Amino acid sequence: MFEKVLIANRGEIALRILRACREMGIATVAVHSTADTDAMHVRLADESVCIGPPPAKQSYLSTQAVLTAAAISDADAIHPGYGFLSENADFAEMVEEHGFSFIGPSADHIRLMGDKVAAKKAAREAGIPVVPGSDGAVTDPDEAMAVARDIGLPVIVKAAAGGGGRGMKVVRKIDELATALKTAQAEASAAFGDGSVYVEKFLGKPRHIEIQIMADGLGNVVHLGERDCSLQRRHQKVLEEAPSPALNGEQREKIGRVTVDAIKKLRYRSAGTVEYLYEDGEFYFIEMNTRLQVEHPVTEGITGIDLVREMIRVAQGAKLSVTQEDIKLRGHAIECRINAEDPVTFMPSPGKVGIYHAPGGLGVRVDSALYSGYTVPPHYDSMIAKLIVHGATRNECLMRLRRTLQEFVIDGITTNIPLQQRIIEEKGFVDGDYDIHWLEALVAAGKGD
Amino acid sequence: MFEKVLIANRGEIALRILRACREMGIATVAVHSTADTDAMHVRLADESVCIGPPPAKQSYLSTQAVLTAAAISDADAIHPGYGFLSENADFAEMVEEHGFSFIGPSADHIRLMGDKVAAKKAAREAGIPVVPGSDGAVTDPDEAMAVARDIGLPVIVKAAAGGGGRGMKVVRKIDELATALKTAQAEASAAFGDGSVYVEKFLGKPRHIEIQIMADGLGNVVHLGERDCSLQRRHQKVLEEAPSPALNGEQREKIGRVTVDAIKKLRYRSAGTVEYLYEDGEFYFIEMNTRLQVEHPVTEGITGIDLVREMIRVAQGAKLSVTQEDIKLRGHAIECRINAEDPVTFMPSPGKVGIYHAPGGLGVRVDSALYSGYTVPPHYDSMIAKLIVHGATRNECLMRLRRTLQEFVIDGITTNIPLQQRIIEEKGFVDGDYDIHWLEALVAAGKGD
Amino acid sequence: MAKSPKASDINTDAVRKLADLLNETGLTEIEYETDDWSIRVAKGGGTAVVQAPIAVHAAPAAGTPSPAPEAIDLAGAVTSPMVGVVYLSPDPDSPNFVSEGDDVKEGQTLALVEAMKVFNQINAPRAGKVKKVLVTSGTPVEFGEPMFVLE
Amino acid sequence: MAKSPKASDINTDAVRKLADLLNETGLTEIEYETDDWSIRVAKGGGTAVVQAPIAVHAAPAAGTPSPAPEAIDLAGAVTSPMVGVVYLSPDPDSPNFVSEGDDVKEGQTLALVEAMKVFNQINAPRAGKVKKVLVTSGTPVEFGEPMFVLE
Repeated sequence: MFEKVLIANRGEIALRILRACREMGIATVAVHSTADTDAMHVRLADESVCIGPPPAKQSYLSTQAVLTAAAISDADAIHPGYGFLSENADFAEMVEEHGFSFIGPSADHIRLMGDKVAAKKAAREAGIPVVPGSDGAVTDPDEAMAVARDIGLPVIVKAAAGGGGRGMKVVRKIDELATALKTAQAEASAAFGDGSVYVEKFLGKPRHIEIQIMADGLGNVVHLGERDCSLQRRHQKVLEEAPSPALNGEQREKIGRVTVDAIKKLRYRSAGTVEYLYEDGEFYFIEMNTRLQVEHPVTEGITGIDLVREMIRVAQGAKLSVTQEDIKLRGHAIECRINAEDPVTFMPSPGKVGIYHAPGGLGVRVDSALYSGYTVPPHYDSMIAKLIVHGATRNECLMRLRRTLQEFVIDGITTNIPLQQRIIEEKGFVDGDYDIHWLEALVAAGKGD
Repeated sequence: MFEKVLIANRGEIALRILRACREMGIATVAVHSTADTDAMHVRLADESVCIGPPPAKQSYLSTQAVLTAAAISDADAIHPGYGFLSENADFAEMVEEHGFSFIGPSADHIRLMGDKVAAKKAAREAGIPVVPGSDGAVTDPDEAMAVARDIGLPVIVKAAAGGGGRGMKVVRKIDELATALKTAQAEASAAFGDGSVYVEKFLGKPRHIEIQIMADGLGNVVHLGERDCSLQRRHQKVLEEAPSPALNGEQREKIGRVTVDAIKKLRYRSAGTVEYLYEDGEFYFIEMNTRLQVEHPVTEGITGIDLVREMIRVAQGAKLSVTQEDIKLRGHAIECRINAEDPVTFMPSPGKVGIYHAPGGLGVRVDSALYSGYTVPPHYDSMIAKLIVHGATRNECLMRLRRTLQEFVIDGITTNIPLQQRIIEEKGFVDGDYDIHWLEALVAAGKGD
Repeated sequence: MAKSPKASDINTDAVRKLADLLNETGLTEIEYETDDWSIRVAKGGGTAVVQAPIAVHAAPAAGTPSPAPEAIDLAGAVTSPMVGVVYLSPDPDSPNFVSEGDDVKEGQTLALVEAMKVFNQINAPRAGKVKKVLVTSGTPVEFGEPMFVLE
Repeated sequence: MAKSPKASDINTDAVRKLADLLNETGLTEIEYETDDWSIRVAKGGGTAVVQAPIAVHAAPAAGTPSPAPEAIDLAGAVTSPMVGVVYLSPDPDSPNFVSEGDDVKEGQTLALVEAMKVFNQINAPRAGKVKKVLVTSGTPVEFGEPMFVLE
């Protein structure tokens, strides 16, 4: 049993992990930059260590500082949260080498899933449906042409090492392919220092649906249903819900089973998420996130299972506390990410919070490290709170979301609450009829573009 | 369908009802005294009406003021909450006479259950187990003597119209009975203007276990499991949990079925609670509360059913939204009542709240009308918040309760949070081994009595 | 040359009067300046904490008309002793009990407030001139709502 | 011409009177001005909201010793550039790099901070006398933690 866990993160997720530890009787060590001396996770932790100046690179991203903090505080294990060092395979390896437990998957699994080409290959071999495309990196235009003819247009050219839209080109006409390939290679090389690109089928109106899995590395793997995270802006999720309005029980059961079988083959341990694009009844593997997700509370809402607790348990070598049969989905849950940003221009709005008052009552969960009088530092992510509501039905959930967004008070800074309120009044959202482009279109329309 | 509901209450329960209405798309009218002009329920309501000065008798207890407010605001229905007018049969009758719907049971059922002797008789006839005792009021010492001999000592003499411990006498020796009868009659007469008393079996170490029922008046009745409310001080509940640590599934099923059958016979409508004393495997009827209870969120926690929503639905003439088969108890829930009072001396502590910060995260619900800078008026009940936590097991729930009580910040006034923290660390409570005298003994021991 | 302040120079009544006004009007600050002197009173510094945390609209009183734009001194106004509907005349065909500018005697009926079919007389608490009638016949009034200003 | 203030110039009675008024009226601020003078008194403005809402203990830094009871001016102290373990001598058998009272040259080694088995030299940023050594050899230091005061 771990007696002390170091939390290598900040903000709401540091608090989330701290709460799970406290509820398991485990002492906590908060690490923080000088910008976060007054942060909630620091104030509430049993111990805290200042590990560097405000820039994340010199504090929350410094493997040396985090490991030294673990050593001097005599921690047993490190939970990386999401972002920062959470998907850094070298870090996970160093944690174990220094005699601490890493509360997450093995370094090998992180490394495998961090390489898009290798990840896709591993997923396909494990039985996960993938987007048809080139078998690995493509350099030669003729090879790309052959692939495109095989799978049919439109296709997309993507950087193997990439993310965030850089090194991505959609090709709708065959004679544009050679140029697109060249451009993507150049962009990928500039952005990631690696010019490898691949070609695959382009999906026009897909949804983003992801399967939450939990594995103990002892052969037990369960899935906890899906989350629909199609509402994105610039590849950032804004609102997530479970179950997806697009799936029926049979589809859910099938993709869950396929995913679980694959994860078993991969001998994965800890929480993980397999992200899919979903179009016309078919799932296509995007990537696997080898960490806790921001939107994990949505799954906790419909399953009643504490995912962070399970992560800590299996990192200690324990078996999963639940079997697939134990997991019963109940009702509907939606998470709204509350960001310190303008709801129209999306300009970040750090600064001092006046009154902070979270909504309460039945079916409401708020994960936030804000408090009245807290100053949101400008150095980090703009997400300042997550509002998660649960209801017996999707409609009840939507009505509750409307009610709680009205009640939420965050004075002094600008937040995207008005955007969230706008989203939930839109017919497309109310009807569950949206894809990954829906929100971008709504935002563009709102600006009069 | 109701379009507008007037909420004839204040504080957290007014807010609770307001939230349910808002989630059903129903407009709300808050009524308030001049002491509550800045209250949360007033600020959040669609409309508000000031109905009188601070004393409850001239505002929240004034049937005339409340009904006039309903008339001028054109409300369709009135929800009385708990306390104040909620168990006033005449009020319920007047509400209906004036053409509004009363969100609660019929005036006849309120009247029946408000008379202890009549209630016990009705309960027994409907098949509910009662404490053996006199068949109605006793005036003659010889009759009392015969009853005591029949059921065995110790017995208790109680006022028929009473409550709150007045007009109550425990008799352990037969020759003390005549004096006790006389004293109880005198006390009852002085306190309630009615000297009727009755004699019944005295239970030494009972638990207080109550069954939540919900009925639509159309023949459908369900029970939603029990709540263990044994932790009381001066007949005020302090902490409630569900399920009770004392019951097994078979006992739960049995008392639930007995209660449901009785409620069906009584043709009751709306939410109701049948309170029992439980000792040595047997249940004994105490009384039936014909209203929403303070501790209803505990039941909502383990069933996922919104009781206020159901109350509103059935008041509109709708059928229950669930059958007994739909109701599955899940996990464990505990409610702590947070009072503005000294945790040792129990002196009330109204006044201005500085920072108010409610705990967040998984499995946590807070029902409170507090906000940073709010002034708790001295005229009303000292309960200012309810903290309700849910966990997969009782142990997880206890750990979460410990964590959330630590996180709860209510600056500026004194609260009983330290008492709640003390309770949950006590072996007797952790083991679930307590009766209705346990808390009084703990408090007495804490004072060095 | 500048003089030092003396305690006796301070007009406590003026400060108290402004403080009362502050409370009555719900303001957080009043600055009052003449040629010769200036007084500023404030309350609830930081202001944030004294406001209720309301993300949505403030709730309007049911049926109550918006406050008049003109500033009226409501201290000492005749207020409604109950929630109800106010009537300014004994019946629709009769003239009003009083009109603005009328002189009234102590105890003279100013209006009726109906609650639950019972009509309650509102009488003048003292003699004076009716400076302002603040309510409209047949509309709802809340408890404590100002109805008449007497001079 | 402006004079410097003298304590006797201050009319404490006037201030007290305004302070009493502040309490009596529940205001948080009074500003009183005449031709000759002006006094402003205020109380507890908004300070509540700047406190972090902490119901439990403030977290102590891991392994950091409690602050010394004596007041030391830490402005300009030599601080640790990283989290780690501080050593005041090159090895346990050697004398300390420096002791209190020593004169040091710019760039002279004061201590080592070990992080991840790497020993980092902490050098004097400027010449001066070592007024105070704030850390104990072999104990943890946080980023930014003061270690030496140079005079």
